[in-house]
Amino acid sequence: MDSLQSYLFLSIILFCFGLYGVMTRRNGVAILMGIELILNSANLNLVAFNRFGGLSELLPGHVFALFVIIMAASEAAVALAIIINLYKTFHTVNVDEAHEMRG
Amino acid sequence: MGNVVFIGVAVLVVVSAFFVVTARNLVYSAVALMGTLFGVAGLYVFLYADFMAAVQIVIYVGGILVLIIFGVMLTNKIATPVLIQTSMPNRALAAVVVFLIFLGLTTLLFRTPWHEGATVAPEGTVATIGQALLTKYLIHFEVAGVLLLLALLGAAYLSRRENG
Amino acid sequence: MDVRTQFALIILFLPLASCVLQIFFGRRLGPRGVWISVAAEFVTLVLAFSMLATVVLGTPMQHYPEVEWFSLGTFTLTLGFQLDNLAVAMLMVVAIISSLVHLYSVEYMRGDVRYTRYFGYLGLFTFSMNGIVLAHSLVMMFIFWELVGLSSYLLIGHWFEKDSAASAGRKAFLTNRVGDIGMFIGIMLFWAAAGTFTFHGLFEAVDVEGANLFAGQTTLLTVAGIMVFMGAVGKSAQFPLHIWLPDAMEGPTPVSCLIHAATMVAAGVYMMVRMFPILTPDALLVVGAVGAITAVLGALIAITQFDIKRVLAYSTVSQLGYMIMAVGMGAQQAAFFHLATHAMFKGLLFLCSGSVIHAMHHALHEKGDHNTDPQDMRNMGGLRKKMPITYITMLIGALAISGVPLFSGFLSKDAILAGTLAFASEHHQWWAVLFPIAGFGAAAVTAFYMFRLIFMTFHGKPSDEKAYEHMAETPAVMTMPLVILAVLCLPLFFTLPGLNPFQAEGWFTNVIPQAENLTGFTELGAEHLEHGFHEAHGMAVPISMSVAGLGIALSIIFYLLGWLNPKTWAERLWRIGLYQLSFYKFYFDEIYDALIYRPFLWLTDKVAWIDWDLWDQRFIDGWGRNTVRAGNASGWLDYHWLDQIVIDGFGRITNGLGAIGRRLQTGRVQNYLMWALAGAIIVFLVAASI
Amino acid sequence: MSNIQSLTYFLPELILTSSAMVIILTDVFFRGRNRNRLIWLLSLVALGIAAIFLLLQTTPPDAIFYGALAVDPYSRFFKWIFLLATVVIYVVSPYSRELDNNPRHEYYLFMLLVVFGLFLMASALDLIIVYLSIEIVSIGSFVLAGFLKQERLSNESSLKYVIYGALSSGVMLYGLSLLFGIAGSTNVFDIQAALSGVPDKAHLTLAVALLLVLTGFGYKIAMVPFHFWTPDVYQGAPTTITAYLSVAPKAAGFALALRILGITFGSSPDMNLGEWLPVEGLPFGTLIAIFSAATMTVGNIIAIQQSSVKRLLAYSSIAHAGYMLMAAAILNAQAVSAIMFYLAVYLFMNLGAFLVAIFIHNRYGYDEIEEWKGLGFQAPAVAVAMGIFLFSLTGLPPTAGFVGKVYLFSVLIEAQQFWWLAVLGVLNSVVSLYYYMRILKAMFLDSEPTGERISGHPALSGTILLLMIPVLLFGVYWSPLMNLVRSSLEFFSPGM
Amino acid sequence: MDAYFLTLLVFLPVLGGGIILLVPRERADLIKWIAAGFTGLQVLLAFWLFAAFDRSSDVIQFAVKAAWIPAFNINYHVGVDGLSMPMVFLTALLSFVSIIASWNITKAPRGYFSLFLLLDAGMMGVFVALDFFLFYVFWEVMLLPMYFLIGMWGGPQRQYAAIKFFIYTLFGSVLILLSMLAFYFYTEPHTFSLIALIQEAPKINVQLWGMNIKWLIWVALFIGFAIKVPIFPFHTWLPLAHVEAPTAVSVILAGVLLKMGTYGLLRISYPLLPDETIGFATFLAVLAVINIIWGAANAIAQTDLKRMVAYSSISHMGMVLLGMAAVVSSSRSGAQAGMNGAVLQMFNHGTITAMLFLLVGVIYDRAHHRYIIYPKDYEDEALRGKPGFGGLATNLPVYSGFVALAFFAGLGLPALSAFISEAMCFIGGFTAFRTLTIIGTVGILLNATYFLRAFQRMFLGQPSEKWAGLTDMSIREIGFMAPLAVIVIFLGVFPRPALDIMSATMDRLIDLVTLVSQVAVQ
Repeated sequence: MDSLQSYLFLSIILFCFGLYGVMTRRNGVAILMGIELILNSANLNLVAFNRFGGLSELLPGHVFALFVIIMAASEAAVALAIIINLYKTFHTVNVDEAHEMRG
Repeated sequence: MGNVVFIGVAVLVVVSAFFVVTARNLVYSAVALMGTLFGVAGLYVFLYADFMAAVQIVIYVGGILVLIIFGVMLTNKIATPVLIQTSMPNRALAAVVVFLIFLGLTTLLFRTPWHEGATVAPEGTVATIGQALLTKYLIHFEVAGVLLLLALLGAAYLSRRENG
Repeated sequence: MDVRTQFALIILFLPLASCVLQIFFGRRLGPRGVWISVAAEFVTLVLAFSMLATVVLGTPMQHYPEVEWFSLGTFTLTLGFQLDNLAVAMLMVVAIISSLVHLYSVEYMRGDVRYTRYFGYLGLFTFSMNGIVLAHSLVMMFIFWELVGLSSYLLIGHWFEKDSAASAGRKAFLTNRVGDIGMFIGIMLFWAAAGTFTFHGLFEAVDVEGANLFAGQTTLLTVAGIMVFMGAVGKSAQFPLHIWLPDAMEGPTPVSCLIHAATMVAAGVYMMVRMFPILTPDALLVVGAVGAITAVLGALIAITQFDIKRVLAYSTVSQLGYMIMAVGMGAQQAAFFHLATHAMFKGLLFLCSGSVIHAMHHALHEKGDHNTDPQDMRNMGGLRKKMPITYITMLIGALAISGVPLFSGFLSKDAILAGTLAFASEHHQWWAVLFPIAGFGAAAVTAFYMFRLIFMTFHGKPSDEKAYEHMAETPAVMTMPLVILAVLCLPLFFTLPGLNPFQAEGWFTNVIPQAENLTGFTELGAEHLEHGFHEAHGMAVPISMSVAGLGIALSIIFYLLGWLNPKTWAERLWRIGLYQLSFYKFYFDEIYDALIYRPFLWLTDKVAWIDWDLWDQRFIDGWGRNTVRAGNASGWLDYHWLDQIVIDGFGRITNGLGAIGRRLQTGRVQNYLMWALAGAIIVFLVAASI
Repeated sequence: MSNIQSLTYFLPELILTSSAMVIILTDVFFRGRNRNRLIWLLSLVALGIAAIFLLLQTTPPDAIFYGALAVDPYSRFFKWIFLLATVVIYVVSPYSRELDNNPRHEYYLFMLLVVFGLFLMASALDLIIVYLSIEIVSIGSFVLAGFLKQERLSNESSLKYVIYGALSSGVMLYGLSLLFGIAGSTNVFDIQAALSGVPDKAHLTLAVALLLVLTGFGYKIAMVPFHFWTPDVYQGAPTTITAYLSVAPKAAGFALALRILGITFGSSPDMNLGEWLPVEGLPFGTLIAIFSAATMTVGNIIAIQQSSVKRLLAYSSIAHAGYMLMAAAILNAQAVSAIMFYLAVYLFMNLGAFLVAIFIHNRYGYDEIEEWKGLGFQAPAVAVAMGIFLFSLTGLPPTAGFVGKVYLFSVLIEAQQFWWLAVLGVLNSVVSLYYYMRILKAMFLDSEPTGERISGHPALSGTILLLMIPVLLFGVYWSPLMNLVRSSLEFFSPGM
Repeated sequence: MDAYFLTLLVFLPVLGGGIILLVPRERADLIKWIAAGFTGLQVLLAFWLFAAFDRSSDVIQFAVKAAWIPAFNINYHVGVDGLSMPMVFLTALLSFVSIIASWNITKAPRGYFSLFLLLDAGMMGVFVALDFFLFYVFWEVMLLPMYFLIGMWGGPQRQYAAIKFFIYTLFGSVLILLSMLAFYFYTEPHTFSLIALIQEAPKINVQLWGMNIKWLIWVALFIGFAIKVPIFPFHTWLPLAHVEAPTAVSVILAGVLLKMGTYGLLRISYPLLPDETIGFATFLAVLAVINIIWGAANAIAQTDLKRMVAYSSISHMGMVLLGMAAVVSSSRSGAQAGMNGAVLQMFNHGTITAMLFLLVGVIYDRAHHRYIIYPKDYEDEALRGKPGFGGLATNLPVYSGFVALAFFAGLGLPALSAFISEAMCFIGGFTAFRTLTIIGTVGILLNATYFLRAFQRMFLGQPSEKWAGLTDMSIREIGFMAPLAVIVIFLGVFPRPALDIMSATMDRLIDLVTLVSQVAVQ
């Protein structure tokens, strides 16, 4: 079980759940959760490749994943701030209700 | 034994991820997300990435997840279940698209002869990462710092109530 | 420069100078200024006469000066004169009629609002007509051909305030253009084959003795000849383009005399005579047939007309038909002879009718009657007492046109009829007989309607006594030309030095010898033809005399003696449908209107509608209304498709796609994500499948 | 090159970051009334100093920080574009009335940090840097788009932007991780080296990874079908930011995509007269050509339907990305230089058009085309300038846009490939004329001349007129610019 | 002087336009005088050029060549030969006439006159450019002022007309652009020089979609030029644009702009792509005949005088095309007649149609309408279907005289300029395409039909009291009409000066097309 394929497969499942979540959730925060799933799936990939690819020296996969987590944190902060702003002006966090601009 | 644990963790990840994107209540989603994040941390352990596992728990579970739950709190009343799903046709369409992607990626996964090298020795990764961050990845580190700064200032600006 | 060239140049440009003078300075010169134009015409008359005199005195004119107009390397156009006997004789005809009409008009047009301009136009006409006569090439002839069309247009429309006059001018111009197009095509055909436009160039090219450029191309030559003949069909008012000439009578009567009786309409005949050497027998047959039909047709219509000028107009059509038929029969000499005599007597007839109309007009004006038509013969009657000179001269004209011996018309008509008989005797097909039948038949009818005209106008009782009292003979300026022309209707002037009134031989035939211009195309040799004519002449004289007598006799029975009532006969004929045919001119105008003019205008309207409205209306008024329209226009799908779908459609499709694109832009970010992913998959699959 | 050595090559970027710190400190400690002004001035000075250091940087192509960043004429060219765009936006921002209700000093700060991100994008050689730099620019843009906190549209705009951006970068990240997995490294040159040894069976995976990466890049340059965010975000964001977003990040996206994809999937690492290497199952050039066709067509035909100037210009900017992608379908020196040339020209003309929009917005507060009526008579100079920008965007001589388009078309024609794309480009140019002319029509044709005059702040109108100069100048004499582009066509490659 | 002559000719109006922009807009008179002065000077220069032109030579004269963008091998290369000389003269003359005819412009005169001068420069540039790139730039430069001149100073539908004109022509010109680039890249060395391309372009051998790309280039160029001419079915922009444009702009549109299409074909398609030109000649002739008939048939149905004149242009330009198609004639003199006739017809149509539009403008200025017959959907129901005028010849003799002159010139009356050129076009066409030309000659009749119908309806008949108060043409109006009338009559009687100028060049062009392709066949 402990093979590259199994990790990658798990990652794919996470990725797909993430995509599904982003596309189907109305709530901004829930969408954010979907995005976190996608980021996690990518991270899982990176770390798995790092292990099975024999890239021992400087662990680029780990480092990459680390930066992704940092980025995720930043993005989450900004996204939440924006969602809260949305709540202030639109009185909702359902993103599909913010569709004044279209066409 | 290892396999059993691995399967357990994998199931945890998959099931909780499923709940994250399907739960009707946002709070359940948040809780399920926590499960997923813990599961992924567990997988990191299997991948000999002890540092990453730690970071996962500390930053993700401790930071981002809390942030998200704050977001939930600030914008919802916990008691009332909120409709957070979009309409059925939309979900069906999304499911089709995602399923296609899933099929495609899975097919590729099993077709591709992945580059398999020697398995990394199971020694601690903390030191290596630390070293890497101060040498080869120094600039990345600095850039990440700027990114954090920007995010911090930006989030602060956006959520701040202007006086006047 | 050769003196002959100088003379020709003066003859050509003096009228133009008078035209320019009258158009631009006419108002300043005042009505007296028109005498300058008259004087100019008489100068050309003198010059023409002097040239003719040299020819008659034995020096054949064969002078072909030319200058290069422009050259593009191998394509060169020259301008020049074809100064030969034919041209000189024609110049003389034009000069006589033109100068007399100028003179006549001084009185006839007096008091007209555009008095001086009228003389300007007359000058322009004379210039153009002389140009046709002198032209050494088809192109040059075509240029002046069009210019006479212009002056004809201007003169017919002289009283353009009258709608009928304006329309008649337009009709004349456009109908002529139909023929001109044919002529132009013919010119191009000749040029394409022979590489030259000049007459003698063409003659050389066709001549059997020289290098025969048309060897083996007689069909081409036939077609080219017929095409050029189309110009004559238009200009000489031949069937089926004769419709414009009667309408052209809307112009002042002197104009009708000059242009639409004596000279311009004869230009077609002149051209056919010029072209005769290069016309193939097949082409000549077509020419002859057209001429014969026209001769009969015109004569038949003339019987029932009441407008004095219209009778003369149809008579002109008929007589021109004679001439054209003569050309077709190979009797080109006779054709030209008839042209000359016809110019005199028809000119005379028109001027006489003008005199009558002038008097009628005057009388009605005195009476204060503005409703009665001064040209309707039913309003006349018994004028011979009031207008003796007019009466006598007109009678002479009528006798001449009827082909009564001792008048010029007899000789020329006789020559033509002899030609048809000769033709019939040489060609043994059954239809060859039709030509003499047509000729003699038309001659009888001509005599009939001419005397009908004389009797209705000058004999019987005046229809309006009050007006009759005001009638008076016209002034001398007008009667003088009548007298001159009447004198010129005597055969003597054409047969000198021969004095036999039954013998056409004389200076005129010497000037225009039959044989000279023959080339190898006529199947019969020149001498053979000459001989044929002689043979036929003997037979033609008695027949033509008897048919003329028959016509006159019938006329006397109907109109002078009243033994038979014309009205009853008209009703009888009406019942069997023959009278209408004649009275309504065989419905040519109506048929053209219904079959050509209206459909064509309808078509242009549709074309314009397709071109514009279909597109525009649709654009503005939207889909609904135009779906209906498009349904109506299903016959026009082709263009509809073009403009609507391809050109406008591009815009509409773009807009439509844009609208679809806009609809995708729902404003909901998750839709965007879905589209993006789906789009990426599609693009990937497309790219991968290429 | 080691980290310490690298610093000397990193001075412009260092200036930007350190001045950001200075600004934060100023912000904290200086509370005077002129705070906005002061920070504005500081930022401009910082940009100026960065520009001076950039000017002094004349070293041959090199890679710094252990090969993470390239310092070469190519990146410098783009850095100049970013600086120029930023300076223009800085100059006019104080006069944009939209921003009046919000503290401008933070706006300047965010922009400064975004410029830093753009600089990194132009020189990134490492996948992690690629990712991080894109994220810096993105997050900065999210914040800037939502800068008008009280405005619903601004909020909506930043919300859509953040969700779209986050997902795109997530998908791109997934692609990058696959690429990393196949090649085993994050450095593009290592990847390029590794890819040549990749077994055939992995090619399809490679193609998919490429497509996923393209999602991220495509989102940055607003390539169809990853363009959906563009109109909404452009419309809702403050106009200054819209102008900025339509120019600088797009240019950075092109710079990044050309370099990264050119190195990894092109035939020669220094990108000199290369071509797209065939990846089995995915002809890369064709893929780009299809994207290009879709991008310009969609951008143009939807633009026709717009009534808002900002939205119209948003769609037009999509179409322009499509034109540039047309050349990108052929990856050779000609193509890259054509794109660079076009980006430089596009900077002037598009910024110019947006500045006129700001000019109008200041006056009327909204941006419907209807409201531009009569501008031709009320502010003739600005209107004429707008006309020139629009003609340039359409690609009519004698404007720089024409020359730019000629270069783009000439790439296809010289390569004798993708004729259908050239023809489609022609049709699109014609379509684009229609909607650009609508603006022109509103300005000049839809009203009678009036005596009334309106005027903006001299700095604003002055900048507009200044931008007109290069648009016209490069239309008749573009040799200098082309020479600059040609000399900038020098890439770092490890083989050197 | 000689060296900078053409440059002066092209950029003088630009200078004038610049000066006008500096004049305060209240000084409308000064603006007009400046514009008139500069265009007048241009006319004098054109006269001088005409005099100094060496008629016997078939080479480019007054050529100036300077490097412009050396990297792309783009040169500022101008010069005139027998093909461009008449066009240059026509442009100068009509520009001047149009400026005088625009004297009554009151709306934003500064913009109007400066745009007009820019337009003038653009047109002049097109006719003297010998570098394809330069040609293209001028070609497009001319679009912008035209758009504004129609769109701002035009009739009620001016905006629609302007945008339609613009989009149509832009579509065409972008195709020209692609062709230009193809020429550039597929010749070695890369060049835009129209002189060098005469040698180089026929050597192009690039295959695309199974054929030599030169065929596609020819088609692309053809569409580009055909839109300008305009050739059926690309003509629908023309009636609208001509009708909506102000008088002076209609004059320029019909007088000069249409000629650019045929000029382009003769200057670029013919010498550069001789084989293809020969291959497409029949196609060209077919379109020519369609143009002649279609334009005339449409003109007959028009109720608006200006539209009628506009459609007549389509018909007349068809004759130009027919003459041009005659280049393939097996008879040398036929080819000469056709080609010279075509260019002469370009010039003659320019002057005649200018007269026609100016005359339409004269009546429109007075009566504020120009219906021959009020249209069926006219706002005043009582007037629908009634003649718009009637009997004007009585009230306005001078005006009627000029109209008659122009109409008769338009219908190809001999002794007026169009006759000889039309005849040459037909004669030339006839040697190459017999049946087609015969069909085309119907156009002669149709042209006469609509002109005479219009003349009768407007000028003949009883004078209408409604229009009794109209004044005849003023001195200014006679002033701008008279030179054109003189030219029309002069060239009708004595076409030689014009033909002398062009014949050598046309000879060379015929050689280029026919001889080169013979070589290729061998």
